[in-house]
Amino acid sequence: MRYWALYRRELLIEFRSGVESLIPIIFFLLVVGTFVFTLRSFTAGDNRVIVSVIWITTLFTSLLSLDKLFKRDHADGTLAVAVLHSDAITATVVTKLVAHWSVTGIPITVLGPAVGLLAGMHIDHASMLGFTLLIGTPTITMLGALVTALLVGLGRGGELLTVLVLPLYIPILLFGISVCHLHIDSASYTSELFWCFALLTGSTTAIPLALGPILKLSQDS
Amino acid sequence: MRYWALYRRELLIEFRSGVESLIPIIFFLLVVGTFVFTLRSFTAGDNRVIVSVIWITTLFTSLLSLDKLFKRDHADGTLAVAVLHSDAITATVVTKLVAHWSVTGIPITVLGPAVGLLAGMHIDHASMLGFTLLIGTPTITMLGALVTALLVGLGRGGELLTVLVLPLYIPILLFGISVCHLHIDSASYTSELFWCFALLTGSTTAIPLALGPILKLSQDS
Amino acid sequence: MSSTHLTISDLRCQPGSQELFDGLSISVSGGETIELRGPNGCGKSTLLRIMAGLQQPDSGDVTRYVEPLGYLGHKFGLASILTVQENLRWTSTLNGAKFDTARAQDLLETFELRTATNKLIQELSTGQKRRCSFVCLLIGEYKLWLMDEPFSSLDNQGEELVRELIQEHCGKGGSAVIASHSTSPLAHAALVELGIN
Amino acid sequence: MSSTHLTISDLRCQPGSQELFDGLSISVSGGETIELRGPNGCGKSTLLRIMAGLQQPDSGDVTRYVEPLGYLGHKFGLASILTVQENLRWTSTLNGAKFDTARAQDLLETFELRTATNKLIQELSTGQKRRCSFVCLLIGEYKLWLMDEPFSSLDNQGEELVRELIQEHCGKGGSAVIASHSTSPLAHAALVELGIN
Amino acid sequence: MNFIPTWLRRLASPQHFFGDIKLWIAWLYVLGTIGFLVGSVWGLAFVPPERYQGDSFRILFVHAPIAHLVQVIYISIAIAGVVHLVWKLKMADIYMSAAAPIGCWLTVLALVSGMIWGAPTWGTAWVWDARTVSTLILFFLFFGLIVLRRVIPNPTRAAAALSILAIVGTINIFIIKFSVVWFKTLHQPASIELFGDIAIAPVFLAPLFINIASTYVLAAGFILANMRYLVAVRNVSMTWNQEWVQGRKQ
Ligand code: HEM
Ligand SMILES: Nc1ncnc2c1ncn2[C@@H]1O[C@H](COP(=O)(O)OP(=O)(O)OP(=O)(O)O)[C@@H](O)[C@H]1O
Ligand SMILES: Nc1ncnc2c1ncn2[C@@H]1O[C@H](COP(=O)(O)OP(=O)(O)OP(=O)(O)O)[C@@H](O)[C@H]1O
Ligand SMILES: [Mg+2]
Ligand SMILES: [Mg+2]
Repeated sequence: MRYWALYRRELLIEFRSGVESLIPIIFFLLVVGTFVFTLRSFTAGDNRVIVSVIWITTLFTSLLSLDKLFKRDHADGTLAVAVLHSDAITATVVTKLVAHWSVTGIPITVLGPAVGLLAGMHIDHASMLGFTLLIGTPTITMLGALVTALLVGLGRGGELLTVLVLPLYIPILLFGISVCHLHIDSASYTSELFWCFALLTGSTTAIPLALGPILKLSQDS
Repeated sequence: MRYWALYRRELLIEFRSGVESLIPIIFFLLVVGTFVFTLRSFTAGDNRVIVSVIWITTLFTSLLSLDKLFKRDHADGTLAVAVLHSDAITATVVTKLVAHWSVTGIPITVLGPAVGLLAGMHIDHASMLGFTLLIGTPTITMLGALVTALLVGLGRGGELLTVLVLPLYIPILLFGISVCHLHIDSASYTSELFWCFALLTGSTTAIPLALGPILKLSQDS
Repeated sequence: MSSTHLTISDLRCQPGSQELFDGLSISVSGGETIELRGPNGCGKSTLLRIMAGLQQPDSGDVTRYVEPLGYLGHKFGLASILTVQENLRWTSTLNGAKFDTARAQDLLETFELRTATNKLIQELSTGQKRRCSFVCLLIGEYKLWLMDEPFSSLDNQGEELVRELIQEHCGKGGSAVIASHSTSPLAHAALVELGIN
Repeated sequence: MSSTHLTISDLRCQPGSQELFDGLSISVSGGETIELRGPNGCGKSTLLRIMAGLQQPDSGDVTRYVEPLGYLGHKFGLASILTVQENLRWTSTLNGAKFDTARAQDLLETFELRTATNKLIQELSTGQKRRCSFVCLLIGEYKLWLMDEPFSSLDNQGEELVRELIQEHCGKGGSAVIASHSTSPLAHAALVELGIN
Repeated sequence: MNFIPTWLRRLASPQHFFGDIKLWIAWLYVLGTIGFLVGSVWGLAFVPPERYQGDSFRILFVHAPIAHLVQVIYISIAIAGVVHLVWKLKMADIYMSAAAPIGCWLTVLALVSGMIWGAPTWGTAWVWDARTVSTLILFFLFFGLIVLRRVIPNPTRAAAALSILAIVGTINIFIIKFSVVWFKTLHQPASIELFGDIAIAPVFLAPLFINIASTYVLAAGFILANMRYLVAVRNVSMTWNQEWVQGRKQ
């Protein structure tokens, strides 16, 4: 019940002003578009490039929207209130993460393969791309949220966030892309997929619990 | 005198905590690195891809740091004070833009060709890349600042900024990249270079004057 | 039955080069009102944040016997793009309580915010935001209130109202620690004078 | 020689559904102190922002005869990662004046900020920030002061000081428009009562 | 914690640390410098040229020890992070802050030496493989630690943030290193392993080991000196270091 109510609040904030909720999606399409357009003469027909581009863009889309994950709440003081309710803080954090994933991760998981198909990918390869994005995007959200929480209230922009978090994103990026590439090359990708799952499990179990204490600490000027 | 004093203030804010001034540079390297790394198997030896990647990353670096161009000043109320000094507002804005360009544009203009050389570009082609970045980065700063000013105080992140400004960036991106590509292909690039200059001249003359009134308007809740 | 709500013992805090507290001990019990007084920069807000657990002291123990605390700082703790009603609802969710619409309406009436129920917080005036944060505090049913300059930007009628509420709250076994520059101290309040060392 | 500093004529303003002013006319001349009073949400801050030109009314004319204006809002107008001194220096740069170190030191002394001269703004307490914003106002040598609740978060000694400064400023031909909830009105001030229509 | 010897426990107190450690630093500097000189002169002048690479391989004696050391430094920072989170030990925090910049500079050195070596042997200064990329990532992680320390004004908060970033980063480095198995690399795999064959001719081995040992010693010296400085600066209000800090500022 409490989880549901908190989740509704996050979505309410997200959707308060209509079109805005589309921004991450438009951003995603725009960036993928720019890439595919600028690289078009080199990539003709190579689906592996499309996969790489979509994965990288997913990272950046997530990064840009993560930047504001706790920022607004910190600015208006609601984060401090949430932190003081120590029995509800995990619920608050989890709902925030799920909400963030719902408005960026899910659309990208759907749009990524769609763009791939449009660019001429085989339906099999596109579904695999969608599948890796489905396991990859929660991991991306978790890692990003962790670093964002460390930076709450410092008044820094997305640049610092990127510099700190991109190194942490490298493994999931590598494994995600490898799975797709190996699949396209009809090679075995079990161990890479295993690592994707390992990263997913690790991050989704540990990080939500760690975020509460970290956010409390971050209140300290 | 006043210009110099205002410029010093901006740099002071920029450099207050030492290493921070390196963040855009590290960001640039990190993103170029991620791209080249993920796309490495397709781009081997093709300098034209490196050029495209460096240009696109330049856009992003600029975008992310533009996001905070007026944000901090708005949050602490100094922007309102600046806006009320209507005879000094143009000076304030110009120094802000120049300072922004000094800490992002100049380093990128130097680093871009350096990265190109490392990746195996010919020195001639790398210098041309540097030259186009030199004319391109001020244009990027100007256009970005214009949109940032329109968004002041809306509490939006870099995402909305990107969505609005990326379409405006397309011309300079295209011309900049074309000049380099044509140069690499030993073809004539005069008309593209002309357009780069035209964009530079247009944006640097019109936008600084427009920014003052726009910022004043943006104060309205 | 005045139980202890919070104790601080032997607190030392030195942000920057200048020492704020050294060996400060305070205990807050149910029914007590404590008013922190002192010149600008003497450490009132810092002490309140330490009490709430939003800031760590350099040494000393803070023990909270009631949880959660109601903390009212310089920021209002209201989501600015949600309406007044939605913010109230959120507070009761955090407390795991069911949202009592009738009580909320009553409280909004008391604070003359009835017409603002469905306005966004960002459309309210400063004083109205502060009023709304009091309504949240009351809805949250916290035992211990920590308030940083609660009267600022309230009009006289609002200030009077808040004074009465604090008195009532402490009369019913609650407690409050209040930092204030107001010229007239709160009724029944124990004054704690902080000074610059 | 009391010149006119600002006139407002026939102002109408309706943010949202509720009308704040309708046909309000005010004129501020040199030497005048105007105190805006009224309950929370009656439009004091809005009026001050309109006077400053930070907000556009729905209709009506605002004419400013002196420029720039000194405006003190809820935000302090101080760059939080610069020091007190650097902020003061910036204010005088904006005014095209040379930075007068001795005068700045004097003013900081008056406001008991001498020890904070080289502290970052973000390390100051709320009251100290407000004090610093007054120093900026004085360094700026503005003719017309627009102040939104200038006494909030100041201690009693600070409030007294500011009252004297306002009186002195208006005595020397300056003018001030002040929104305040303070129980004791300013000396020589013309009270303008705003109400909720 | 009775199992900790007294002399070590003494070091946990800032004042004693400040006093006692001075002599250590001097010794580490002397030992490290002598060792490094011996190892390098031996490696550069007295070892025969390598069969395939000729003389260019001699940079091995700088490159390999440093590339190895930086990883050890990073892991030690992460361990200090765990220690700090669990036991709230102030010294662990100081260690993290002191070691990060040293690690960062040494990583730059490892990268540059590798690139200098790569130019003649690989024909290019840079390749993208797991080994080089993980070193590059290591650089970014060190840089991240330094920046994080700088942007967070509050020391308690900064220390916790540093610990967390360091710990998460280690997992990363491990993953990237293990992925060596799957990605084709130009860079050679580890040729010295603790329990396994040694694929380096013994003539190269002696100077290499001397250099590895002395880089450890030197780095320990740098880090301790940095720690000593931080201990002094963080306790400015104390009496025992006033003079020293004042002297440093001039
Ligand atoms: C920028 C490029 C390079 C980077 C980032 C790099 C990085 C590394 C790293 C991380 C190690 C592992 C140290 C350890 O764990 O013990 C290492 C060792 C080593 N590198 Fe490089 N390296 C680079 C270029 C080169 C080149 C061009 C060569 C020679 C062709 C080379 C030869 C070696 C050797 C012989 C070792 C010792 C192997 C061992 O004993 O484990 N490296 N390097
Ligand atoms: N964007 C908006 N939409 C709807 N109503 C608004 C908007 N902005 C302001 N208002 C309303 O205008 C009124 C005046 O606000 P203002 O901040 O000027 O009041 P005030 O007199 O300064 O009050 P206080 O004493 O609380 O500071 C408030 O009732 C507020 O709800
Ligand atoms: N990070 C910091 N570095 C240095 N000094 C600090 C820091 N944070 C706070 N201070 C100092 O601590 C003191 C106490 O600040 P605090 O906000 O608690 O004061 P206060 O009693 O609430 O004052 P006010 O009445 O103005 O609100 C101030 O003198 C301030 O300068
Ligand atoms: Mg305070
Ligand atoms: Mg107001």
